[in-house]
Amino acid sequence: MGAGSLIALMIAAIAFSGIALLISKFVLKATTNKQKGEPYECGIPTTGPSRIQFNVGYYLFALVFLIFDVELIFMFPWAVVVKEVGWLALFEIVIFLFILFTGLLYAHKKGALTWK
Amino acid sequence: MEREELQQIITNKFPEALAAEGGQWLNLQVPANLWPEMALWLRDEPSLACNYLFCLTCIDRNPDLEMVYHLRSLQHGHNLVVKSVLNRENPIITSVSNIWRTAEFHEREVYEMFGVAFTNHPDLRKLILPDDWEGFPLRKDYEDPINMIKL
Amino acid sequence: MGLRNYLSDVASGVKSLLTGMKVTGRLFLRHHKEKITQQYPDNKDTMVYPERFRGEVVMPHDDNNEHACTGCTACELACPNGTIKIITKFDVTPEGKRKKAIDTFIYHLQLCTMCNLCIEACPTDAIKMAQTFEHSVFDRSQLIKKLNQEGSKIREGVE
Amino acid sequence: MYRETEVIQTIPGTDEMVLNIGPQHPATHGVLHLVITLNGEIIKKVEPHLGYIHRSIEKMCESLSYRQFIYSTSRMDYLSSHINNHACALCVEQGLEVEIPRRAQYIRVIMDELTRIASHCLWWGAMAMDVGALTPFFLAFREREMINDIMEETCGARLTMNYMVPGGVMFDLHPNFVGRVKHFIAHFKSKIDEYDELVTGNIIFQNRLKNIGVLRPEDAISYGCSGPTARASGVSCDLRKHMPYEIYPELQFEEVLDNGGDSFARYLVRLTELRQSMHILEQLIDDIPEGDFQAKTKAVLKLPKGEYYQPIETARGEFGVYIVSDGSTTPYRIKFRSPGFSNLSVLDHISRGQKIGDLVAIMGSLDLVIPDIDR
Amino acid sequence: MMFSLENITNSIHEWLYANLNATLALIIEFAIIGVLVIGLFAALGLVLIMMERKVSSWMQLRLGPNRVGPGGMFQTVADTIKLIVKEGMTPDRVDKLLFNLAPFIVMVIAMVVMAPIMFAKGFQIWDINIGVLFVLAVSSISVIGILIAGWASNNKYSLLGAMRSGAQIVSYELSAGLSVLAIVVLSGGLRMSTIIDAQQTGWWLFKGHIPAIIAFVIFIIAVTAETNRAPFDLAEAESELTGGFHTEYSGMKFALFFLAEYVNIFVVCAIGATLFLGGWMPFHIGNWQAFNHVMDYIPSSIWFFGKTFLLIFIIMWFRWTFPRLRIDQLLQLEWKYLLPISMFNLLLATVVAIAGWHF
Repeated sequence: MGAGSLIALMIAAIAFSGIALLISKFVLKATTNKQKGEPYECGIPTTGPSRIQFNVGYYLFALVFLIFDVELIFMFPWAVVVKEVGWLALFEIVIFLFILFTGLLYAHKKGALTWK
Repeated sequence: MEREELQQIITNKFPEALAAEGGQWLNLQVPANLWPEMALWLRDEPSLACNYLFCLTCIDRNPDLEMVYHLRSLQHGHNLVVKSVLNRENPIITSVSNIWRTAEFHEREVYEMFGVAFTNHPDLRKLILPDDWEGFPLRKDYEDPINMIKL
Repeated sequence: MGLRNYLSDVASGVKSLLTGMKVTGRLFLRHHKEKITQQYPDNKDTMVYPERFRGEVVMPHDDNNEHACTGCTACELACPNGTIKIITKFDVTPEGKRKKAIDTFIYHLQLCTMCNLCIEACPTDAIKMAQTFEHSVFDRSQLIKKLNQEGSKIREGVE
Repeated sequence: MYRETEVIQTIPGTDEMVLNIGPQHPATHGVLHLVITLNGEIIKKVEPHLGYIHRSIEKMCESLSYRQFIYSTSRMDYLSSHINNHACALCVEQGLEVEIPRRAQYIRVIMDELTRIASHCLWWGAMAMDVGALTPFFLAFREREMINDIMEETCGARLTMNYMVPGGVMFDLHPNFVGRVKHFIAHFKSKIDEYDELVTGNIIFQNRLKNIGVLRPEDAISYGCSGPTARASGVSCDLRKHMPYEIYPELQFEEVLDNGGDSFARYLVRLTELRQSMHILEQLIDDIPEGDFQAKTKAVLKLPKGEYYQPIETARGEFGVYIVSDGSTTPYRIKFRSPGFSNLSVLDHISRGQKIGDLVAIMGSLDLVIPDIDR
Repeated sequence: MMFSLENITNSIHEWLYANLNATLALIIEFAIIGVLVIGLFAALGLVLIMMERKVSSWMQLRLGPNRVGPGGMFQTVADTIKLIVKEGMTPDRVDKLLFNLAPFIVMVIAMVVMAPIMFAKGFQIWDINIGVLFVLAVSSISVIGILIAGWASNNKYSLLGAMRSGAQIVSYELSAGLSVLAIVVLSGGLRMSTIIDAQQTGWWLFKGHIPAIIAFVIFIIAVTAETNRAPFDLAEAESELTGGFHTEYSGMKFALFFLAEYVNIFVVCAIGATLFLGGWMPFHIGNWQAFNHVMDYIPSSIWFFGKTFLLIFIIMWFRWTFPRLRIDQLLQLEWKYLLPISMFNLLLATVVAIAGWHF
């Protein structure tokens, strides 16, 4: 069975969630009031906006991840043919990982991996 | 340190401080304007070293208000009670929160419960009561017909 | 960080985690032998009520519908919350003397903190603590109880 | 004349955010309300807002007699209600100058130490739960439940016992008491090692607590910290040693001190205190003297005019009862110096620059009981 | 073989194509798949939540649910009904579109990831030739659902939880990928069936020596983190952020997140079972013909689900034992420990694979 099954699965997921939500919508009549619509913050009205500029700490990891993840993708084709290529493959991946590892060390030295 | 010795040292330096008879520990009555200077001295004088303020409160001695400071020296192990009488209408005393940091919270509590204003306090706001509370609940003349039930 | 330190860090970390997992694993295997929770409404028949447990104030009556309360209001004075209210009346004894007795012994369970001071104060041991504890009701007024039974009177010889 | 409440607002364009932790939050153990200013995960400022469970016990006590007011202190620090009651009883006795029978002193000290163990057990479970481990909570309750059962049998209640009265204790010990306490000691000794295996040695737990919320000794003194919080910073302040009451001077035990000052040191101090309390119990339980359990006191107590202060070492630190008497049957003014109030005031100081997860760990290690703080 | 899912699927397939035209047969097959997967989804949700509650209660010396049905078996059914009947609130100032979209995204990802899983011998939705890569690629999209949920909620707890989850999931993606790569190197293929066939003579965990064991440990840690399970549940972090990214979700919308979380656990454990424990392959010991023969009689689906649930149990065991990590420690664990170790481990696996040191 081919890629069509993915579409079937997606439709199934959407149908499942949609039907569940619809049932719950029909089962009861929702009432609203002002307090109900407040964002939950331990019962205290929030001060200031909730969507704000955020500390760079989280994004540094995302940046480093991006580099490593792309490199990881390069390794998949290699992994499939390791056994056929033999020792040369080991040689290649040693160089590849060495460069990656140096990158990691560099990021570590630069303090990108320390939470600020 | 013995009580008499303690009293000797303090009254030598501050003759205005009056020691009261009786009680568990040495009781001193000081004027409010002398208190900040004396508080600093009590903490820093090596022979006294009252570095631990373990209780700070106020008593409504109708008509006056009386601030009570319980001090302890963790080095020497002696205790000391300092009191200062304040005017009921306009109770003002200098904050000791820069000398003993614990006073910051205790003074905020006294401020809202008795209405004593502490000058030089870094953040004198209501701590326990709601911000719009009126009156000083721990004063003897406080009346609240709704929330207070007389048995 | 030397490589040796690095590896010993990893090893000691993994070891501490495995020790923790050993404990929970042991608990998991032992779960059928030891239970720390009770199946509350199910075990009502087998539950042990310590005789000193303070659940609510009751006034024991004997078979002749007699109690030991003289209406001295010691308990009413001892109560910190105003839980007890005693309404007294004057009975006329056969000899023609007027004698003080209780008309109604009102007990506000909703105010009671089970501090036991009223029991301590009672000179005639007329009231005691019962071991009940399920006091929830839908209407608060149901918690105001009358402790002396209808038509009851004071036991002979209790002064 | 007085400064109005400032409303803290986020400054637009900066990445600071004001977050309310509590009053309905799993980590605040009740109704503590903290307004924290955050930069990302880093805490810039913590501001406690109190009063959600303030019942004005001090004002209430002004209209209660010297026998009656004791029960209300059980409701303050409900985890060490025995010790609170004990302090009140001692303070009244100090004014009345009555001699407490030796048996009553033994019973009181045994009860105090049992309460301390129960309180620390609950703290241990709650602390582990704060940092994310849920199983320890139930293990801690297994032991705490045994103590509660013992208490229930002897005192008649599980939490708010009101067992201490001026002059002694309310009832004599239950006949089963000694046997059950001995059984508990034997049981707990084997279980306390399980605590270490499951939580103390765990590398995640240690990393969560070490070097977090470091409280230096001079700050601990200045902020008026007491109990295990201060002792973890190396401040010797155990009132059982320094201002001994009852039969503590005759007992062999050590004041637990640690120099770390961080959350892990506070954790270790409490855990070691558990063992010390067991040690005290072992010394006492075998030879409780015979005699009265209550001294004879008048029906209506009147304290002579004057002021009485009685400090006592609860599970959380120094609890003080300050009674001002005008010679009548009710106190003129009562002040309760609660350990939690001072310990809470240090929270802002030690949690600045830490992360949200650390704040929760610090609060856990300070062992705050909110009714104790609000009173 | 007495009972084989492969035969059933094959006969249905043949019958459909013999009796109907190709397009219709395909559509009907898709419909069957859809219904089956939805059924599996619902069943997994019910079973896993029940399992979680029982495991946790037994580790905590409690009884666990025991009121609804025999031994409390239908407790989760009752919970589901409760969640359906509850109101799915949408707070006032949320981004309505994204807020309602997020559960769908998470659900779609959780379901699509099921495609390459081999539930039994020859019983698979799509034996995609890059099976493992597909799972890694698709499962990492679920972080978008969490980020959307956190951002749209207009709630500070949610936002913090979403941010944490973003940093966390992307990080652990790497070591999960590298530990999977070690097995790919040993097996020589990305296709699920290739990897399982390579374990005909023994599971990689046993015959792959040290690199496979290290890879297994790192894989379990990484997927625990990727599925936001304790001790890595920083995105929810009950004692810190109350509910994290799903603070504002209630009723059925919350139930969808909850369900997706448990299905994700199942999926990653299924992948773990496939890679390290031989998927549906029975347990064989060398030349013990009789023993191996008995093992062959156990249906392959039981082998698969047994192994998967073993791994799920281990992950639950983690949850009820360990305290939660802090965000910086979490990232430190990944970048300073797991990633270098798994890089090194990949080299080790390569050496083992090329030298043919595995059995």
